[in-house]
Amino acid sequence: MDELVIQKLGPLSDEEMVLNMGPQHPSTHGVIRFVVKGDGEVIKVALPVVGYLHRAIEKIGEIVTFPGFMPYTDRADYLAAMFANEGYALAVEKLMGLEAPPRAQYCRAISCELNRIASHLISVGTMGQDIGALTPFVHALRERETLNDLIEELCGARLTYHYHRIGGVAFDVPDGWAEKTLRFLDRFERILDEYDRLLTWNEIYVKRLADLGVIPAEMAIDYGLVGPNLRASGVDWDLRRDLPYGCYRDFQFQVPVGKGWVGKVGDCFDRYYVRILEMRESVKIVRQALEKLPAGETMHPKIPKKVKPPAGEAWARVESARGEMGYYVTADGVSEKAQRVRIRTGSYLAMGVVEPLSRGMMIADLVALIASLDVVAPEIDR
Amino acid sequence: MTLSPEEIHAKAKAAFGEAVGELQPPAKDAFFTVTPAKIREVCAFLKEDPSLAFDFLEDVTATDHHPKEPLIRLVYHLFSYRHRHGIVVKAELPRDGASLPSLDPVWKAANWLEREVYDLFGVAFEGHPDLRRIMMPDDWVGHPLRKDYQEAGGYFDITNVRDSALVEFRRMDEAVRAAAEKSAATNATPATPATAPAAPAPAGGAQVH
Amino acid sequence: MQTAADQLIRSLFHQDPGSWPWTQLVYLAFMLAAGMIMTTFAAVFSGTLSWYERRVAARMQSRIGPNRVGPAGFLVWVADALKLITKEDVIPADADPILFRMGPYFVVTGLVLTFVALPFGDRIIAADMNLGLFYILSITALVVVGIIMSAWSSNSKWSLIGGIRSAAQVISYEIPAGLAVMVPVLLAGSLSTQGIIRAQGGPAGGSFFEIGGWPWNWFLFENPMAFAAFFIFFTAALAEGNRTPFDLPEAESELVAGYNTEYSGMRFSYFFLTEWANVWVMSALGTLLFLGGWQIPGVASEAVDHSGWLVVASVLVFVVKTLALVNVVVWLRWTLPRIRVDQMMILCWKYLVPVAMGCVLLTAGWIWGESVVPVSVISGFHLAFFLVAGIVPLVLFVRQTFQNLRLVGDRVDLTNW
Amino acid sequence: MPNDYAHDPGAGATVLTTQTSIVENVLNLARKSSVWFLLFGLACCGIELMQTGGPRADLDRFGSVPRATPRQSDLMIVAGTLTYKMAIRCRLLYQQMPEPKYVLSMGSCATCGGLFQYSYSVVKGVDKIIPVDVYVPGCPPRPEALTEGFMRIQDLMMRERWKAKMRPRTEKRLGVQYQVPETV
Repeated sequence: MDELVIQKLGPLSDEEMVLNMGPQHPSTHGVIRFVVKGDGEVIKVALPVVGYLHRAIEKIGEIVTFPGFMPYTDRADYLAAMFANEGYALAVEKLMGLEAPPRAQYCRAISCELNRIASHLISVGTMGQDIGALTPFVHALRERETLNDLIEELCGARLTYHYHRIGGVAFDVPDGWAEKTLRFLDRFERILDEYDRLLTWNEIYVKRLADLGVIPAEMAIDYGLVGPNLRASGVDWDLRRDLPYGCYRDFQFQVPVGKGWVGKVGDCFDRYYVRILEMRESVKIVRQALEKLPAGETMHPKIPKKVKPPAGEAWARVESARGEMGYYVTADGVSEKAQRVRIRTGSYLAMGVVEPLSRGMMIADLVALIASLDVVAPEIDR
Repeated sequence: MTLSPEEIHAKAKAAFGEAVGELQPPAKDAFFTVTPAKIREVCAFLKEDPSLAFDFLEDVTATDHHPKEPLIRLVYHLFSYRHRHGIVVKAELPRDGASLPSLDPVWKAANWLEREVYDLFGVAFEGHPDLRRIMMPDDWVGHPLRKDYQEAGGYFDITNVRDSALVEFRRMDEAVRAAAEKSAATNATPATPATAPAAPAPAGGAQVH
Repeated sequence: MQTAADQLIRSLFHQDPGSWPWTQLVYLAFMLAAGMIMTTFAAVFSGTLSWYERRVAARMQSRIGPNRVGPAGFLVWVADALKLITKEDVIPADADPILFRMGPYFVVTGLVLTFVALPFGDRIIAADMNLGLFYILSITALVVVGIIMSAWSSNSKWSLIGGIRSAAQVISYEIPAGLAVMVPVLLAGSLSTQGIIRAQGGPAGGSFFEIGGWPWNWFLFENPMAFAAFFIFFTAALAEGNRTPFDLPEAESELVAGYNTEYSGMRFSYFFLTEWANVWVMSALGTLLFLGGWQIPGVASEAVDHSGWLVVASVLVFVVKTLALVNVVVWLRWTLPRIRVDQMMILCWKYLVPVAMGCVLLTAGWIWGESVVPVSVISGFHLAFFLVAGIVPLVLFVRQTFQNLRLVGDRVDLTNW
Repeated sequence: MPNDYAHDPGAGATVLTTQTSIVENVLNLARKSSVWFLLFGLACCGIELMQTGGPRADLDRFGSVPRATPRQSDLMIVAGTLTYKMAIRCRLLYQQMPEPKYVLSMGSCATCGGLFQYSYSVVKGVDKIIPVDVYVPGCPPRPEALTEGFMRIQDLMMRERWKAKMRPRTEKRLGVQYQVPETV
């Protein structure tokens, strides 16, 4: 069953060997496979083979009703399920020509930014783990437990939230939740400082990541990279600031852009550090949102029980933790089911850069590159 | 400078004439259709023209319109970081033998996006450097996102039918009993109370509640 | 050990060991007993360390760690060992069965043999050879042979890469380790492990604060070159023991499990035994070479020779110092990331080897200088160097620790340990 | 490739008993106190599996550590959706584990296909591929639920006769010889 991949690798010389990395490998972040042609430890080319977690989410979108598809979007990106929820909700709302009430939009922003922190924590933690530092990852898990508690109190789930609904959010912010969140954020900022001391500026860590897997800005755009991966390459672009959706135009925040802190712009360290900085910005946004949280309803009053949008198609994007997540939803105006649901994800195209970047790397570098791209298997395969 | 869809369409229409169809609908997410054979030229123009400068291929996907019309529509979502405008380009293909030029030479992002469309819709892309299945195994039959896709009974020896839990557990019980009898027969030792299987064996696994 | 056997023959059988025909048999019995003791010690220590490491790692990661079997989970390593022994021993179909089976034995043999020349206290040593250090450095190479054997015979590419990495790493780092070891050897004028420890006992007949194993008598604070040599030796020992940041041969996130990927059951437990017992070997070597060995502060080594209780105390001193180093090794493992294979080589050949070479040459010069400079100048320098290299870093370290704790808003919590 | 693992009774077939001798008790205690599990996070459940190893649930308390290679694992926690493309690998990994081995199916997807019953590419339950000892429902199960399932595995171990458990490998027991697929 591997003939086509082997064919693509080309002929092997005497020194070269084919190394199969994955789909069950400790550092491939789920079930992703790389077929590596290498000369000893030096990689000639690494071909990503994906699809081991293809769960046909897009096909299911045509089988279930519009609100019924929402739980599946959770599973499309389990680390940043809030964004997946929001993107789909925005797309269907666009089809129906309505907007969520202001309080719901604030709830969405708060939950999304908390989710961004949780997602980035896994990203930077696994980055450390793949480089060999095992402790920061568990520290990240510890902070995530608190975050999970907060989100659980908000929506009742730890991982697959199903919090955003078409036309609003499922539940209002509970009493006393804001104070708890603020207390967590106070502590979390100090933890981020500790992260910097423990991992970021560690000499070995910097040496491992500096000037590794450099993606120039043109290449990043050409390969369709989005989100932190794009910003780390020096492209100053963030949907939340440049094409704001929801209530994001109410907030003041910086967009961290890769500066080549320890090497060239767009190397693995930049991608890592941009995420650390983004967590700080998310903390700021949550603070502002909790402060400005308007009164009112959390659900649009005109959402019918049977959602049946008029015929048409809508394309909605959100700035997910892994970059722009686009939803393309078409309806025929007759049925309660979508004609086509398409999820455009950041991880899928991020896998495309592995092949050109892997040439000349070492095996340990490939592991670092994958970790720095922050790919998640279901977001690739859906 | 941000251009409206009408202006973008007008520029494309001026450059390619008949190959570019009408803009429809004029409101949200406006799109225009392009003759499939011309798609690469049109897209290259959209990318190269300095006033358009669509440097970001956001998405390539397809929609199957099987029962109503024998068409597969390819949908290209384009965006320009420089001018901050977007447009949707579509190409209509027949369902049988659908094929059109690949956009890989224009945007590298098209490589993987087109592979997915090839895998799930069976649209061939001419000039694509690496047209292999990407989601499904290489030996998979059919293109699952087509509307008339019929699921096979499984994959090799793995059936895709799951009976109700009751039936499944009964079958497991039988297997447990058969295995116990088999081992009792092969061991040929008289079954003492200690070696006999505990009477209600927990059916190969305990369910956690 | 031979002297102890001779004594036994004289006192128990009233025979002259030189002419008694059964002497060799008694020697053999002693050797067997010593071998048993050393193997058992290695096994028990590595098991205990595996428990200790898991507990420490858990505390560092805000977890609890094993706490179900025995007091504070202490017996978890016994459970691990029992389970691994009773597990199926898989030999992959494509593996070379003979080499695959033999590899772990080579590894364990190479490890246990090093204990022959390692002291545990005054007179507590299997064989006090006059080439003890040389013997230790050469016998550890057997471990590499075993690792390459098992890596190659597994017929798995991950194993192979792990084995090759291990070979490259251990052979490279033998050189800075050997050069760094030469510094205390030069200072002591002896290759015997006990001789090096005895040389760190201060001037004979000095006052209470001059004799014995006070820190200012250690070779670590003898001169700047020895100070540098200690860190070179420690780094190289980490690399030879495959510990983080040099755990490339079994880098879990890169090579699945490195050279032991295909091993299961008991054979796999040999590798783990070796890994953890190796930590003892490297720490004990560091202790005896640079940290004064078993020397008791304020007690001359001649006094220890003639008192049973002081021997026990010397064992305690040695074990405490070694465990302190073991602790550092464990602590590094759970803090530092892993370096890349080319960086590892660059570190060795571009930095450690030249610096270690310079240390050896300068030490030779230092020894010559000691013979021409007045003693008061030497001892004054000693004191100053001890303050600069010993006390100041310690104070800075403690201050930084508490500052870090304060910045996170945390406090030292020793409950639930 | 024959699929004889489907409906294989697994560990529970002939060895479960309520009477165990002292020696067996000691050995079982050792086995249950040192369950090393294979890192086999497939999907969403993999994150909860990580969290279970994390500070709050901490599977390490039971002496259980993750291993990256199947050769050194006792327990395979199938955490997440198993697709047809992955199923062959899953079976291969199971075959590579040494006896005695256990399988814990974590989450609805691994148990029966779960939410992805409609999906054309998902195996409807990992017990179609390999024998499963304990099923943990949930989508995904909380760390507490996984810990509970893990303790059920420990219960299973305590009730086994060691001698009967030291059986030939599954392939021999079922009388079939598997061809290991050619992998690169």
